[in-house]
Amino acid sequence: MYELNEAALQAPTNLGIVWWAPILYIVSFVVLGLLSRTKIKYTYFVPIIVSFISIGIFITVFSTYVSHSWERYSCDTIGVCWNGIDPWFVIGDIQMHFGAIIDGLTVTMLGLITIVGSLVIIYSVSYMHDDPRKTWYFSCISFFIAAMLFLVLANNLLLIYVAWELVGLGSYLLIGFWYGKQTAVDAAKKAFITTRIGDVGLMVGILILGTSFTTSSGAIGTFHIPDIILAAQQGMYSTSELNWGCLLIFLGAMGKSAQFPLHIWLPDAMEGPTPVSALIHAATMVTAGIYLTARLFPLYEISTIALTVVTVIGLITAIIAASMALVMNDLKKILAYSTVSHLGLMIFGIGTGGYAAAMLHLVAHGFSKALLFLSAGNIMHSLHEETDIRKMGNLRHYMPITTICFLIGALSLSGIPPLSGYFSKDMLLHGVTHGKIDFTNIYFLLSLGFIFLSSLYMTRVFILVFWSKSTTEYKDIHEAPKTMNIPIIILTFFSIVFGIITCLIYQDTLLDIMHLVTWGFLDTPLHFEFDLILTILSVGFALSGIIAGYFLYQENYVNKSVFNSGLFKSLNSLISQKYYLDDAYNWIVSNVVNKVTAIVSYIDRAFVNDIGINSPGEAIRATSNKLRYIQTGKVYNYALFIVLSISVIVLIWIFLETGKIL
Amino acid sequence: MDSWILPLILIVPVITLLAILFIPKNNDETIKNITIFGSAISGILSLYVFMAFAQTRDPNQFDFSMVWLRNLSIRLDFGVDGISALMVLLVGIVYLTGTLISCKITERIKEFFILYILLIIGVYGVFISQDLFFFFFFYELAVVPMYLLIAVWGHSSEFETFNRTKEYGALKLMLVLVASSVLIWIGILSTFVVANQNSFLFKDLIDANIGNDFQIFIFPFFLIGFGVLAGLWPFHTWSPDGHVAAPTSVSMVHAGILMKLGAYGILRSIEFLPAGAQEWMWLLLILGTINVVYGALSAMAQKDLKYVIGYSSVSHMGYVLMGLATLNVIGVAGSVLQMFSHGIMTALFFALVGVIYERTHSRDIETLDGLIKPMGIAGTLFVIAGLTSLGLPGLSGFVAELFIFIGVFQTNPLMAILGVIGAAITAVYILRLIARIFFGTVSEKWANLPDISKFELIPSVILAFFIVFMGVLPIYFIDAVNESVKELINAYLSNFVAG
Amino acid sequence: MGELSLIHIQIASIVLFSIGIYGVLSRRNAVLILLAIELMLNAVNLNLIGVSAFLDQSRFLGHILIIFIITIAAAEVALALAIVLKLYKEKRNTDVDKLDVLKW
Amino acid sequence: MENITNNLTYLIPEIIIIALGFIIIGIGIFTRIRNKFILPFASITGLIFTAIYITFLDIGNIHILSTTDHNQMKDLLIYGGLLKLDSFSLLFKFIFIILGIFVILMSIDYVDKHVNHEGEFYGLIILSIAGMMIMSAANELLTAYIGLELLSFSLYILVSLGNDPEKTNESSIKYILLGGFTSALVLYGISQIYTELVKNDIVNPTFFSSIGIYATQYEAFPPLFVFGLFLLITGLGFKIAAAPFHTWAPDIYEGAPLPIAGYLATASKLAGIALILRIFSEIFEGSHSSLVIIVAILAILTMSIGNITAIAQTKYRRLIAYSGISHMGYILVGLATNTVDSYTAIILHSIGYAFSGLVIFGVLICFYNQTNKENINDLSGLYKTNSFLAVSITIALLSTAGLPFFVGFISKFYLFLAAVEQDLLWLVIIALINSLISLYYYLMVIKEMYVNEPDDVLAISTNNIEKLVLITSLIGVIGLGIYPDIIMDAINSASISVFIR
Repeated sequence: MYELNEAALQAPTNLGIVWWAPILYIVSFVVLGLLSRTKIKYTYFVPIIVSFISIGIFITVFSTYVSHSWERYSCDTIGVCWNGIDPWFVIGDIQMHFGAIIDGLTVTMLGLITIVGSLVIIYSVSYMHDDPRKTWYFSCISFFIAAMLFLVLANNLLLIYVAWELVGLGSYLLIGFWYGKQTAVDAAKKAFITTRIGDVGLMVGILILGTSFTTSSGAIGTFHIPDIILAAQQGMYSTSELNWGCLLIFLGAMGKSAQFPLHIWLPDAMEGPTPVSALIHAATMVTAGIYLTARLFPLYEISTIALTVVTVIGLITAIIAASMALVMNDLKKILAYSTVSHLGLMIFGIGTGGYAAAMLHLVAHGFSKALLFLSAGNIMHSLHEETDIRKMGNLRHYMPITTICFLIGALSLSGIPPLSGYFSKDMLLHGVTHGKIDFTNIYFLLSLGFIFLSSLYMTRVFILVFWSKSTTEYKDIHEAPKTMNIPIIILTFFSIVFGIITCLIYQDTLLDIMHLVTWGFLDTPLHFEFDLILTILSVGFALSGIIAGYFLYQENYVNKSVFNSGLFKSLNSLISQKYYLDDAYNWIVSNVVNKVTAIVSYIDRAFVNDIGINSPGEAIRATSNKLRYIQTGKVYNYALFIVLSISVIVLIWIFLETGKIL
Repeated sequence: MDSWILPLILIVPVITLLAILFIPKNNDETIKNITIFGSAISGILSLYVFMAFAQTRDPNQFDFSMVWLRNLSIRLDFGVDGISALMVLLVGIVYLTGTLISCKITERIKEFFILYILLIIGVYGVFISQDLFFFFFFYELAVVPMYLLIAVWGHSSEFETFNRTKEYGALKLMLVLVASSVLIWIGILSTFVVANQNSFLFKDLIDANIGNDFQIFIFPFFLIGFGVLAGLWPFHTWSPDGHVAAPTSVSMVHAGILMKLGAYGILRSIEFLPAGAQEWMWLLLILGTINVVYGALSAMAQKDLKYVIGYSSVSHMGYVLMGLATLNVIGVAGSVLQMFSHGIMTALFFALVGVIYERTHSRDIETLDGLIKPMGIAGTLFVIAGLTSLGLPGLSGFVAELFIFIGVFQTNPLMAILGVIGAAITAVYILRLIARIFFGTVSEKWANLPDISKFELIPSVILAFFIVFMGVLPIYFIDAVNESVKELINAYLSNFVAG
Repeated sequence: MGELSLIHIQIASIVLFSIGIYGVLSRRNAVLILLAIELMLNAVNLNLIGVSAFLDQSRFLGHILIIFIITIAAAEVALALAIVLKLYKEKRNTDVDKLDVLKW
Repeated sequence: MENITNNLTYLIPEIIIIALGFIIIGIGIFTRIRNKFILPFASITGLIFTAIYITFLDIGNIHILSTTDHNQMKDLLIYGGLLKLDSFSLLFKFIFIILGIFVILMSIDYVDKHVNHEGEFYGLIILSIAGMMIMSAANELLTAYIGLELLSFSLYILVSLGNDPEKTNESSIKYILLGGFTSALVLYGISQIYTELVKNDIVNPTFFSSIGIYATQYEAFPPLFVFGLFLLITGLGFKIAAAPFHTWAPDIYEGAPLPIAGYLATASKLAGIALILRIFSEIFEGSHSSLVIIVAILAILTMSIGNITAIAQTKYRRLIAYSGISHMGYILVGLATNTVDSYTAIILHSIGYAFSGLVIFGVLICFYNQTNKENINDLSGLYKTNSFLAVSITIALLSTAGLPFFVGFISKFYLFLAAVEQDLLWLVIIALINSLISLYYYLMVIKEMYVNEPDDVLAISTNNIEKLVLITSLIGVIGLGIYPDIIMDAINSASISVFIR
């Protein structure tokens, strides 16, 4: 019988402070929510203050964590933070406490969320300045961040599910923030429903993992992540249980992290305010899936099938999304697709065993992509919500700061040293080459192709927006206000230095932190190893992508007619139709779902109700109309009736007594 | 030592009813005020009962007993355990809120309130009586006023595709429910005879250790008989039509409480027919699952706002039935919680639908749009209710459904998965609905509707409060329920340990 | 051709009774129906007298019954005839076939 | 002589009533009274006095509550056992008198409007009460027959007192012809039974008790005896309008004066039930399963025909007639059960049925007096025109449909429980389905009154007497429904005294 895992060290009590981050955000959500129908201005100071505090909290936790030996701390009950509180609820014998795991993974995510969160909040202050409902906006943002923090802190699959749903709600509210716009409403609906489909998998997976075995204490199972992992390593699960559990949970991750084929909601989600896209759909929420997969990596490690699926899905997503980013003309949509493809890369990285690298890339990408989105926000803000890059160009003269920041972000994502993207990507490739997986070469080649593509579309965007001749001339165009630029600059700084700091200066500190998600058994390098060939290859591909982009889009060496002919044409149309995925989904909705529901409701009416319930009544009424004519009104008929019935009764009697009639 | 709290719970509405009876027709205000006052007292009493129980968890603290009919040794025997205490609380809440909502009624308000309170007396009685006869007595009593309430104060629904008169809805509801109670008659009569304890008390029937064969024979009667009132497929069609035809507050009581009577009845009959339950629960599980999926799919196809809610409550009652069918602590506790949660939630739904209908005089989803702009508060509350019904964590629905999923998953994983899928479908149609009628561009004919009024706001807020409260601090409710459920299930299991 | 015994009387009464019933069923005239009913009553009397004469010599209870029956029958006929008369006054005939307003 | 005189003291109630009847008739014939209240109130005072006499003076130290348990059961045979004085008979006498009082009260206005022989009307009602009292006390076939005829004759005349000449004539002719026919059948049956009992020289061959003795002695009945038995059953079934002997009821109800229809539906049926209980408690002595089955079959026929045919009716009198028929079916279920419990249930049920019948007819009389309308859809919007009437009849209908808070529920429950205890579950199921069907047409009536609009809005008024009657009987319906225990002593002792003897 399985023993509950008591190995978790008692955390230093001041780690409990970590709970205050989400709680304060909740407070801010409630306060602003209550104020949201009032006319009070400057309500946004509440979330700003909260966000600063939360950054402080992060720093404390971080330092505490680093200063101690880098064990995994698990404050299994919120009691570590607040002494003596009831469990949140009780399932049979399982007590559901607010429990937190404080380990490298958590700390990393904490950092990303708090920093990007606060920057986005500051940015939003002026971005949403004219919106009458900005109080509600900030309330939603706070709610989202709180939920996200809960998600990364939770030590319990059910808590994770709870936070998971709440995060989804936050994204729903924020995407549909401008509820007047039908597109926004539809996008919000699509996002919620698509992720919800993934959540079915998540829920079932949690059920499988949680209830497949009973603990010694007689509880029906456990949802406590360390216990589950321990159980898996002790072989408490049958292979099929483990495979199904991992696969279904990964389905949830696919939904949230927009993996193929559930990625369709993310590009539409760009209908929301741009800062929201930066926060939710680039840095934090979409990374929840990666986080969850990394968190449960030991399980995936055991179930190889699941791991393979993860790898393949990730790679497919990366390539397909990159190709779509290449042909889109909507600035935000391009960024969205590039996000999707990078998420795919991270999943792929985890699949190849390089979760540390994946986490590193997650952070690096988080910073850079947030940066890109906010710059896009600047552009849209000054171009009056214009997002079509074909109508842009030559912006470098008008908004220099944005240009520089955007450039750096783009380069970092293309993986040009010494920007942070380079390091993480290199580590990923390293993981691919050295990981214990099959088809290494194919994977490697495809990932090189991915690098080429990503640098190519980044170049395209940059050239079309900032460099090439502008087709339209702009009126009253101006650089964004400081409150918007400062966050961007900070993000730029991060995306420059992050890689260097983590991988060169403090690598033996920080990479270990990144790495400790694995409960100590290691199969990929602890340190960033400079591998010349690898570097040459990756950087070479990246540069070639940039150069190709330059000649294609700036110098127009190849005239566009090439793309409208033969193979290119069909390929082009295929890609620009998003591989007909949306059409497929729409077709399913209109021709399958709606049909089915119509049929069901028809059956409900025609058979269950009319035949099942009404017809007996009809029958009785009909009988009654026949039966009333017994009453002829003729007295001798009545007499006859009496006589006949007497004789019938006598016959019955005879039958009963003798068993035969006469 | 008899406690008079529970009789009081019945007496207060009776007094209210008599008071209304002797007030002349024309002065509506007095009638309204008296009813509100009485319902407030009842609400407070119910709250007291629940909280007192949650404090002590002593199932006998409210016992009350008196002889009613010597010949059949029928006793008027009251008492609550955790389950019924929660249900009493539910009744209290819905009673109060429904009364407030129905202050909008203008015609024949006196008669309306008389019948309405009669209904309430019935449901209170069912939840507090410990005697099979009175259980059934009040059960039938709760059905009696429905016909007039719907047929007189209801609304017929005319659409281009179909139109269904309120008389039809009322008649079907009444006849189907009484038909189902025929099965219960049979069950009760033969159980009493076979048990041969010369008593209708639940505890005597439990002690009787009725023979297995008979249990297996008779349990389906209880199962279907009560199940019909719980909207069991395929006998559910009375419920959407009834909901739609009924006036707002009656829909609230009907979907919020009346359908729970059925599930509660099944729960009680498990107690004294354990073997039968064990034999037949597979059926309930399957039918419950069908309820969930089928109800959700039908809801997705509806064009009438109220029909959507009606079918959604069919689907949600499916969860309750699934939970009951698990016969393990988690599942049953889940279904009890779901009864409460769904009661509150659907009451809120119907209250708000009533509000919308008041304003727009249309329940056609196609014509309504962008309503959240003119009716911000109502819209927000509606969204809260919607999120509850799709099982969002932090709102009352989640914990209940989670329990049910876990419970069912232990007995039959496939059904659990179907249930989860059903929840996803719920999400689809609820979000479609919200997006359709509340968001998007508002057409100018709705552009300046008045927002929710005082008499509508207060009850809606009360309901929403309970939704959020249960969602955020479920432990308070779970603790109250868990022990009673544990007792029930252990008693159930002991039957098989013994023999 | 033996002497009269109870069985003969009973047979006679049954026959009479059947004739009476036939009369009730077949006649359309109220008065004739009444006569048929009288016939049935007399069948009863015949049966009773026979039985009490042959089997009940100790008490002759049958005779007592007959006296009562005759009285009651007389009263009944009187009553019935009165009603028939009332009918005749208004309808000018006593055909029960015409009496079928009340039906269904 | 000695014997006769001191037996007379036990007959004081009957004597008073018969005398009262003649006095009223006399007054009606020989005086010209303009005031419509004098005669009814005179008769009511007499009746009330008798009721009090029956209730409170214990006659030969027997009173209504004398037999609360099986052991100390008292009864008293008078006139050599022709009449039997026990709690059963006393209870029923009391009920008959009460019903008579109510009917008289209800019919005051009607008589004033439509009937021109007041004296006969009230007097004959009173005489019929005497007849019913004899029926309930009878212990011997001939006595029972005489009581029956006394009742029937009064009713023949009463039926013929209606206002619509055509319908009245037809109904009275039908009634008397069929009545005479069946009474002839009954007599033939009696003669056959007498024959059989005499053959097996049983003393007192026409006593109920001797039938019981015979039934216990002989397992297999000879055909003629069975024939006689069935003829007897036919007569009783005719009295209580049980199918297939029910055909007269709807027509007569429609043709007769409305109060008399009510009287037929309540009082005379109860009298029939009383007699049936007395006789069947004897016939069912010994084990004669096939007899039980036949009664069960009659029960099924009665319930089903009554209920199903009622759905198609358009005239409320016929509707009520059919619903009454179906109720006799329920009572036959209890009869087939044949236990003390079932007898108790039968008595309770018939009392409840009588009360709700009074309410229904009271309301219909008020309605008819002021509108002269006979169709169900003429009741439309009655709630608007007179809510009190609508509410009362609704309660009565729901009670007859067997819904709680009203006596119908508990009595039906009791009846069916008793039946199930005797393994008659199948019969009970049919009965339940029937009561479901009945609910349908009651709801149709209710719908007419509440949902539909009145076609002409003339307010219908109710005078105090009608209010009094309705409210009293409503109190009966609801009170017995909420706390039936109050009359259970009386009913128990009655059922014990008739069943255990």
